[in-house]
Amino acid sequence: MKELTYREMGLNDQEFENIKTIMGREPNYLELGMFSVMWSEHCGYKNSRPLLRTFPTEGPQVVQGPGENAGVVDIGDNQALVFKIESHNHPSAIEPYQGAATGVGGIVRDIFTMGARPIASLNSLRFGPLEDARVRQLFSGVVAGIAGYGNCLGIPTVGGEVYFNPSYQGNPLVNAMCVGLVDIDQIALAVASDIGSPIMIVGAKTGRDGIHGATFASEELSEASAAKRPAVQVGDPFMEKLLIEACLELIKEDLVAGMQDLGAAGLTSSIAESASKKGRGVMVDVSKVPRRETGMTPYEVMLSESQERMLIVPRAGKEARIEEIFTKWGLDATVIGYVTEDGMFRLMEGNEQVGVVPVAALTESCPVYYREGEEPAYYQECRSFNPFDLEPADLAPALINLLQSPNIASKEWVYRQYDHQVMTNSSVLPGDGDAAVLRIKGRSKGAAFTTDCNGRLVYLDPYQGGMQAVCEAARNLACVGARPLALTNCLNFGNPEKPNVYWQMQNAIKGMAEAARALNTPVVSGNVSLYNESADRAIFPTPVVGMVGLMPDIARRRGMAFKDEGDLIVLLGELSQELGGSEHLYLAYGLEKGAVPPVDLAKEKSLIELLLDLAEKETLASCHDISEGGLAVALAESAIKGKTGFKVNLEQPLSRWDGLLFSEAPGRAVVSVKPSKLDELIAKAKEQGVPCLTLGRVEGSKLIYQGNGQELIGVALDQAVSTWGDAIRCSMK
Amino acid sequence: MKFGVVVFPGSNCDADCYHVIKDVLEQPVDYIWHREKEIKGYDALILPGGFSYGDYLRTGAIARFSPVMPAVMEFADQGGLIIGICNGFQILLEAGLLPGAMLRNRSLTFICKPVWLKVQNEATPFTNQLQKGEVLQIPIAHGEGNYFCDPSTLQSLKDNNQILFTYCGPNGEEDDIHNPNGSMANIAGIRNCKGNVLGMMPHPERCSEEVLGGTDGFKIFASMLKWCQEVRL
Amino acid sequence: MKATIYVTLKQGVLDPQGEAVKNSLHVLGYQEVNEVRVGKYVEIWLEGKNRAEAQKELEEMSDKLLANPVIEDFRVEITEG
Amino acid sequence: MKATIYVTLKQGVLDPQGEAVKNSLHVLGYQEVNEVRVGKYVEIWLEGKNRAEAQKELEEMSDKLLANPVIEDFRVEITEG
Ligand SMILES: Nc1ncnc2c1ncn2[C@@H]1O[C@H](COP(=O)(O)OP(=O)(O)O)[C@@H](O)[C@H]1O
Ligand SMILES: [Mg+2]
Repeated sequence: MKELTYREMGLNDQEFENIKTIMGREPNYLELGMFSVMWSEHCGYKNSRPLLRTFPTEGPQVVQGPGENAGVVDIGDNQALVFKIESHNHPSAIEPYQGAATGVGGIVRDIFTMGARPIASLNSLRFGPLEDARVRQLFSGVVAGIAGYGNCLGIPTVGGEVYFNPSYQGNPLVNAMCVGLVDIDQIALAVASDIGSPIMIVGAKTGRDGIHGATFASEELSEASAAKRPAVQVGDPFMEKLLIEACLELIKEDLVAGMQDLGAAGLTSSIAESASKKGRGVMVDVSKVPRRETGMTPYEVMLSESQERMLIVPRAGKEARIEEIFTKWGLDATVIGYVTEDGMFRLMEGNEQVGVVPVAALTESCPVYYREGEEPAYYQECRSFNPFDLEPADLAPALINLLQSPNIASKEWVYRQYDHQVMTNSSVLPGDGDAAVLRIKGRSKGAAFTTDCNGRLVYLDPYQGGMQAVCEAARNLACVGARPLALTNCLNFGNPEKPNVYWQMQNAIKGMAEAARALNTPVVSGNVSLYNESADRAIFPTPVVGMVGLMPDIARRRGMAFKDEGDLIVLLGELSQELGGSEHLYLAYGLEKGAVPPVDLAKEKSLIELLLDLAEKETLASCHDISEGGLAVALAESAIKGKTGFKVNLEQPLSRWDGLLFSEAPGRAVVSVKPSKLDELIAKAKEQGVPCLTLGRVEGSKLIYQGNGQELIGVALDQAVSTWGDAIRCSMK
Repeated sequence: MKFGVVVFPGSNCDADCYHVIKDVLEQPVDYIWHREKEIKGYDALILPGGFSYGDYLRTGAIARFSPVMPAVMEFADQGGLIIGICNGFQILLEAGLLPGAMLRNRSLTFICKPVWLKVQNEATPFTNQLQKGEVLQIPIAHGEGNYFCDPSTLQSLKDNNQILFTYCGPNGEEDDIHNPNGSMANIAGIRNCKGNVLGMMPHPERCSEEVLGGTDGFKIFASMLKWCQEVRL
Repeated sequence: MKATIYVTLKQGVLDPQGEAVKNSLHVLGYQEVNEVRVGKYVEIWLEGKNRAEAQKELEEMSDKLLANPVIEDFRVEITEG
Repeated sequence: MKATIYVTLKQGVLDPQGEAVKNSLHVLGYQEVNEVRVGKYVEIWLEGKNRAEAQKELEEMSDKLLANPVIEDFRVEITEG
């Protein structure tokens, strides 16, 4: 492998100078490599840290906030949910199947590293338009990779989202989230504290996979990146499954002082992170690290990103028992070094010292950049655009187009490939509700999970879009009947060194932070993926929010499907005309413009409280929030799911109806109730100050939309079902 | 009635089966680690779903050589009940305890969805709580459930009423549209000649509780219990 | 010594993967393709043993593990040593 | 005309399947096995074309569809006709 210069490793001149100052000398090649990966954005967060600090991270429910492998929230009975979302965008762009598969593997390790049993996976995906053959290849490869890995592990993939937009053409997004369940007194942390205690590596042998992956993940994709590309990591889900079972056994028997997964930057990062927590040092003999390939240099061993490896720091005297357990699972653990007092990261090859770096230099000394954002020209221009200057489109065709838009159409083609029922906890299945719901065995409570982000809205107005992402996630949880607890996030942006991109980050994060505060859903974990750009353009800024919620009684979970003929259909929240940033504008006019309908945090909050209140009283037959496609699509989806028609009538003075039908204004939900429960609903809504408007009833086998008593749209249920149901499957044939 | 759930490296429905037996059927149950060489004191074994040994090479191909398998075969010889679910079915095929083999789903993709099953034979330890012709809804979750065997084997399966479940539509239509994976003769589950070993691709343990949306699967475990308590004694 | 084992689906066993590959090749414009069958290609490096012994053992391995006689045929070929 | 395409994992790319097969061969008592790699063996029957053309086309097919150039190598061999 030819030697790289510090620039090729992704360090700039100033950073190289800092390193020399810290070291008091020129670093050798190995040391330089270690700095370069630890100081990459992916590990060091040098561009994002100042912004991340503005997130609210505390609350009575928070057991562990950012800083560990994953966040932890209390769900009572000495139980907690452990969760995090992480990106694998660049690897997936190069090799969709393996890139996505190893993405799942990585986030799952972050969860069981904390001592938690992984109980659910979700994923948030973004691709270019499906008309493009290469995109279809990426899409099917990524989905197959997530399925191949997650299904083999036996962790149900219960939810997620998929969007298609030209901005992701050259740079798809693959974000994987995992949720684990743990007894609070069993939580494990990644620390190496006791001086002299051995450091073990266990799992897969180390090969030359993904060397400099972390650096690679911190650069723009280009033709060059293909050439520069490190050997692609191939996942071994079977090995990971053995690791999960073995590691959870160690935790159960309280045999480990510290446990850390090997993720980005491999041994270098995981050892440095474990040692830094207590200001310790380490002595590591690279020649002890089990290899898959011959002739590997210390540099390659320390930077390898081979998958399915864990670092274990045993409790004193427990080594033997640990060996036993690993042997039972057919794994061998190898001692590669020990913890020292002096805070130095010492690397030996046999008895020759090949490198020595202060641990803190790799972690704390990572530079932090306070950049200046600059409002992009497009912002005001898009805001000032008024959709009502456009001729209204024909309504019926517009609805059909929305139903068959891959951004709205059924995602069944995707989730049928995921085992979403293994572990026998899934009680609201993919597609049946606004969030996934799992029962907690042996308890009456349930947990709900969702991921959300509408990149187009964030692009048009990062501040509003950021708030929206958090609000939609919380709303989705409330719709199924769960109280939002806390969130994780994956900040997918372009090149932060570009002032316009940095401005997007600043404002999106500002919006997310404000919403998270208002809704009392602190940020407990997350991940940052920058430099998501390809030759021609940056992606839509896409800060994906993953949120978890809790419902006291799972019997009160709610789906989105209309139930019985005669049930009344009610809109909670206001009628809105605003079409800014809507899918309708995009489909009917090819426009991604307009002022994003503003979020009113107070109103979001009262809607959520109302939905929870109604869940407790079991007032509703169905509940579905209004998002892409607006009121019209929300109604259609509830009908399609319920295999029934409906008739609704909207009243207004205006002459055009596209706004009312297709506005994606936030803070709203479509619900259905037994007529006998209408009064109760209205009373509750009044209490919470949420507008509540009866639109019509569930009936027949036609979707009928009236305006001032005149039929605006009439679609046969069967047509709606096939249009919405087959869109993605057919384009993937 | 005492159940044993055999655990291979890579099994991932072992805990689900254990849960159904212990908490829903409320019968005693143990895990049996694949290194065990002896199986004593059990009335029934469950070979659970999952990806034993990663399902590398062929599903069930490597598990079939686990140290525990000779004991499993002996258990079968002595007439003990064995139900192999999904990967468990694939292992039974590889081990030759059941005839035939699994090919990849004709869609070439993993499929996770509820399917309808038609009960073809009610006079067995696994179906005595069901009616012949009854239609059950039970989820599948597999990439290789496309059952194959040669014509003479298929004939003998039919002649000996060894086919217990076939894929069908909501009203029992046994047609190709309702065949999710391309299985020969819509086969979803078969038993051995002796009748004490069942292999099925669908997952009864995934629909044995209301909270999971259905309880049809429970009837199969209930049948095993019934058979053990009454018929057999 | 190195050996190669070719595992192929028996005649009469339908090959969903081969079918799919054929269809996509047609879509890609390779109309001249009449049939495609996808099998496994297993490379094994082993020690000691003379050719004859090795051949015998490899046949065993294939028969027991590498191929499933119900649906697959195999062929063993000692390529080196 | 019949052609065979051998698809194998690139040097240095992890082969979990090969590992698993090796381990199970060891369990079965074949200790002499040092390494196992599992690849694909694709048989294609096609019409017309002279050998040279066919060779070229088959290489294309392999590069586009049969092999994944990022992690796999392939070799085309025209066996008959
Ligand atoms: N956008 C974010 N919001 C909140 N916390 C974050 C964010 N990005 C990273 N973090 C936190 O920073 C820490 C380091 O992240 P990361 O390097 O991804 O961990 P790992 O090494 O386990 O992958 C983790 O605790 C993570 O939760
Ligand atoms: Mg980690």
